[in-house]
Amino acid sequence: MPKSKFLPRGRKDRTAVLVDIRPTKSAKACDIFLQVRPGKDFELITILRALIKDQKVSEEAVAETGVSLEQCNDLVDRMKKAKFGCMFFGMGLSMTRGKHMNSAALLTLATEMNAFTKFVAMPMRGHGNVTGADVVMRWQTGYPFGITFNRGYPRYNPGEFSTVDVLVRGDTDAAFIIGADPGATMPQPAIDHLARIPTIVLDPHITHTSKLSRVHITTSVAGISAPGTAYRMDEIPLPLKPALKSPYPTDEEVVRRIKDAIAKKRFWMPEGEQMITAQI
Amino acid sequence: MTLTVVNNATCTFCGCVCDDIELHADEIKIHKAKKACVLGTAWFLNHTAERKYPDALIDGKEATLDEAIEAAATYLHEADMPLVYGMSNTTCEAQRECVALADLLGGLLDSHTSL
Amino acid sequence: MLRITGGKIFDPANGIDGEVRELCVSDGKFAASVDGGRTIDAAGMIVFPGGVDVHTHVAGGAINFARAMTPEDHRRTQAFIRSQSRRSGLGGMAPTTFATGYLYAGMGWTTVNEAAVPVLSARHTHEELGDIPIVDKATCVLMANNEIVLDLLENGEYERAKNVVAWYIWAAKSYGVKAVNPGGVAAWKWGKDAKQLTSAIEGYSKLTPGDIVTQLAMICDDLGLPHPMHLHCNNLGAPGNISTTLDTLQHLEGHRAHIAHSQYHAYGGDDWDEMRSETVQLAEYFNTHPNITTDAGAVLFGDTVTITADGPWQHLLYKLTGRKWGNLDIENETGCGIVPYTYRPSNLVNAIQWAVGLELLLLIKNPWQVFLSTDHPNGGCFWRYPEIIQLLMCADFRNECLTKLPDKIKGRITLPELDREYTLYEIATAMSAGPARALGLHQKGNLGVGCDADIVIYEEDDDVARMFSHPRYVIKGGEIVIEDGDIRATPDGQEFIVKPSYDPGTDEFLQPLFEDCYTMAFENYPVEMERMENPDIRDCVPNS
Amino acid sequence: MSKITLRLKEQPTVPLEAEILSPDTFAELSNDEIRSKIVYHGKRQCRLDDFFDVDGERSDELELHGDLHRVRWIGREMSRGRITVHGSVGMHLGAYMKGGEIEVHGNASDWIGAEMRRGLIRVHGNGGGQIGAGYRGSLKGMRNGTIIVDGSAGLEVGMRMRRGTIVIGGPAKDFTGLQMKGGTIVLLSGAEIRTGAWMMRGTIISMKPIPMLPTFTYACQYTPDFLKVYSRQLKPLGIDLPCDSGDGAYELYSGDASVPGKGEILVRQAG
Repeated sequence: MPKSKFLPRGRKDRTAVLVDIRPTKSAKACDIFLQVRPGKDFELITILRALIKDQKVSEEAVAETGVSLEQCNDLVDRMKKAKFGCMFFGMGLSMTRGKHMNSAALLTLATEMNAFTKFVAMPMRGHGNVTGADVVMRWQTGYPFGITFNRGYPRYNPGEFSTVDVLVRGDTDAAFIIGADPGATMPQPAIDHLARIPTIVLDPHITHTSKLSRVHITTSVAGISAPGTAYRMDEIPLPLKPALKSPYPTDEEVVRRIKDAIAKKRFWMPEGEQMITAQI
Repeated sequence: MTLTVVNNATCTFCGCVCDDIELHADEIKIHKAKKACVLGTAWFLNHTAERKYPDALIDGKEATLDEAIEAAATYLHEADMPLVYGMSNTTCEAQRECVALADLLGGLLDSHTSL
Repeated sequence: MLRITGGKIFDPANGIDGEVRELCVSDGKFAASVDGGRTIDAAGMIVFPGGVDVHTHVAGGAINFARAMTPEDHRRTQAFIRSQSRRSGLGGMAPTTFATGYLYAGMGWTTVNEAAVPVLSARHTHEELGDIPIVDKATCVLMANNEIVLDLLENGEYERAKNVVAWYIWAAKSYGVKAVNPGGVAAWKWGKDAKQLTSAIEGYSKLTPGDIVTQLAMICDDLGLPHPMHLHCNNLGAPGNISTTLDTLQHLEGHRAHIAHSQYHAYGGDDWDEMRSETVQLAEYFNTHPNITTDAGAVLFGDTVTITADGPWQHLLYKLTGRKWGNLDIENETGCGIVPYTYRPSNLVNAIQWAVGLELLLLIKNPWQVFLSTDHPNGGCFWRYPEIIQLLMCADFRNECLTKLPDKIKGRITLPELDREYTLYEIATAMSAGPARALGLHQKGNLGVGCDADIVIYEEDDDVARMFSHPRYVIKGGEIVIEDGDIRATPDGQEFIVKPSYDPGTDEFLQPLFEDCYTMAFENYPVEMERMENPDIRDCVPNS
Repeated sequence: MSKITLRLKEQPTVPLEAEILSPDTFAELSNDEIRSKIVYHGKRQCRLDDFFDVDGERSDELELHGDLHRVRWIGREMSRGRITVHGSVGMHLGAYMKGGEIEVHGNASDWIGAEMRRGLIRVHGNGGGQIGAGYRGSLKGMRNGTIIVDGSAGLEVGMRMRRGTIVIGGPAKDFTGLQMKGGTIVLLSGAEIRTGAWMMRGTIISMKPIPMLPTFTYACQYTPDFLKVYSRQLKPLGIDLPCDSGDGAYELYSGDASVPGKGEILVRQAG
């Protein structure tokens, strides 16, 4: 870890705490390791939220999480004494039972810690530029994901418009897949629906999804043979510097050409108001 | 053979997006990715500039890019509720086009985040 | 090509006050005459130069975070419906980029200045600005809490600091320099604030907020930036902050400056219970110092979301409201807090804020010095500017609004004593000609030959708010973009940037410092020129 | 006033957004006008009679027949009258409802009565998640009214609800009463985990033992008097809420300490 103006001894000036369901390599790199029982993250974070506010929580109830009240109190004490705390969390939290509420719990804890000291929280995003997708969708539509334009303007409802749910329920009749391989990662009923409807895939490889698709187009690889921008998980944009020249077109070019081809066809929406004030 | 060197290249394998990688490459592949982690090195070294796959496939058969673009446009235009999904392993420039595509289609738009 | 005939022209830049004249447009600019093309019969109509917003927050990490925080607002707001050629969008407290362009143009504003850009997210900000259609854009880059700059100022290395600031402006492809709560955001990294102009900042041995104010103002003047230092004073929003504000203005030591959202900086009293307006003092300072300008940062009652680089203030506001709170840290450059908020007339503090904004607009005599703004979205959304115009032009309406305020406000505000009503000429100055001049954009806010043909045409109407909300025509760069309330065209706007000169050794000086404390490669930090969409490099005229 | 009967004749292939299926829309319309109302099949704007046979006109009583599991927003924002559905319905049944009654002889999906203000919704089959909840980002869920689901329910029942009553006959999933701010949730068959998480105020009454979050504290065992009021209110709806101390008592838990909140969870003891 870097030495810095305010933490001249680098790693030695920092305290790292790892919370996981099993000791991993990272545990050795940390000062403190807390082993939480699988499925008890939400409970543990909720206990911490209570403890920072000096609320009482029974020792036995806390112990059910796999972490003792004493350990929790010690952690709270360290957090409050820290000059600047940072929480990172990954898919072990956000993709297990409780999902977005587990993430919300940690973000709330970080928010509430600011009553005592400076604290921030950041999701460790996987999958390259998924942060960029969030950022771009937010500025163009106001929402980060789970969007529909079927009424001519953006509407948002995760669970209703999020892809797994849409596919499992069979709510879509054509799919355009780019920079992802749902055919390898999604539940079987979702994959089955992708195979039923016309699916179009843009990917540098022939993927599982390509194999069940009606149309596959090979494109160059972002950051290796395609230039552009990617967002780091803290939403800082960075330029991509391809080292190779691809024989294939970029995603950007292909999507634009498909868009242009569609724009030449009849527009789907009848003439109507340019602006409405009562949305559905 | 001399390799071209790209300094401060950006790795998009994971969300950390390190931008201090030194790439040594020839025409076909990257031979070295200095400062990259194990995952990043594998990411850079596993891709090549070879023509490994056909330009496009329609119903599993080789097709030209133009044919594939027209087929894609037709399927998407005809659908009552098309879906645009993914956008993780691609550039912001492509993402902007994807949002524009979903907006033009009047369809669904979603990323990996919702998983 | 376009001719506009028969309209009453209000063109303060050329001293034209309601004369009926003809305007000719050729190649996007005003011309002495024109052959052919469309003629707009503007008889009975009022012709203004297109509006210029000197201080707004419409693009970048902070507003984009605010968008994510307020889906409930997106659902209840204006929705712009997709057409074959036009993108969809949502309005509201934090509009989407496309809607931002439609809403500004829809009320006749054609140039906006995004007032707070951290260098680190400049690339992001420019990408968003590229997706704001119709209007032209400028940006101010955040400098007053940049640790490299602060270290140089602490060590008395003025020349080097000047070069570094110039380097940063060009790296960010920005147009001007913004100073937010000088030293206070840096101190917030420690959970502290900087409220005294003459006390050393947390983490520094002698550097004070006052030093930063003086030297950054001087740097902007010495670099010859078209827009002077854009200053958000310390101690924003706090009762009794008038002393901080006046102290700050004195630290300018005669340099030019634009003081952002003065409304938030003109309070007396020692605490929230005692809070009162101190606009008379502040306005007097402006009235005797013609080299400084300001925008009102007026507050309008209703819902909004507040975003500012002023982290300490935002955390206080979160604690006061108990609603949502978002906070961003932009490494060693700056930070940002985001809190949804509702201004209520029944709330004494909000009522005083509402009055203070209007008082400043009415008490500062010269409309070339004080401009329309709500510090969007902080005091209210920009698309509510016509409500402010109505409040300025109609004393009766103002008095009617005053009756809805709590009784306790008596003696705390000056507004009931003010009977000034803005004329159309003064409105045209405060919404267009004035801010254009303050920004150093001489081709804007000006209907003279050779200037950009950005025009707004209103049908004369006694209902001032209606008239200003629904222009009959809006013309941007000679193209009709709004007609009869419909969006006719959505051309791309330009982005104004500057390239102040700096010592070529600055790169070499910065690189090791940068690599010490930043998390990205030095080479990848500056925004590449080829990423800019429609850039226009404006001249700097350095002091020799 | 006779009723208006709608029979699904064409099964939608993608969701059908039909917020016009509301007494408020149809009350003054002729049969022809009703038939020509716009519904959204995915992104396509279609006539109502592309999908439904319509009998009757000018009534605030609607009877719907068919498998409507893809039909969304039935009874959206309705303020009067009655909708009876013979079949299952899709999402957002009675969302933003202001009055009147909806009865479904079949299953319903997510967001039943979301952000509703008044009225009664009764689902005889199973419900989905987010019943009576607040939409994403909203500070408040249902403001008042009653929702009864005879069968099971999904996640986040009553999320951020402010007032009103929700009764779930079958088992409910996780996060029942999440961030509740008031009102009452009655669970006749208990719930899975994290019931009452982050609740500020309000009451959750469970007839079966439920796992309790560590941030809830056991207070006492008793039979609160206010149950009599609820019991009287629910009796006409066919729901039996034991409220005499002779019937066995309830264990009272308070929380959620993480907020810290003043919510109550009452768990009936096998008597």
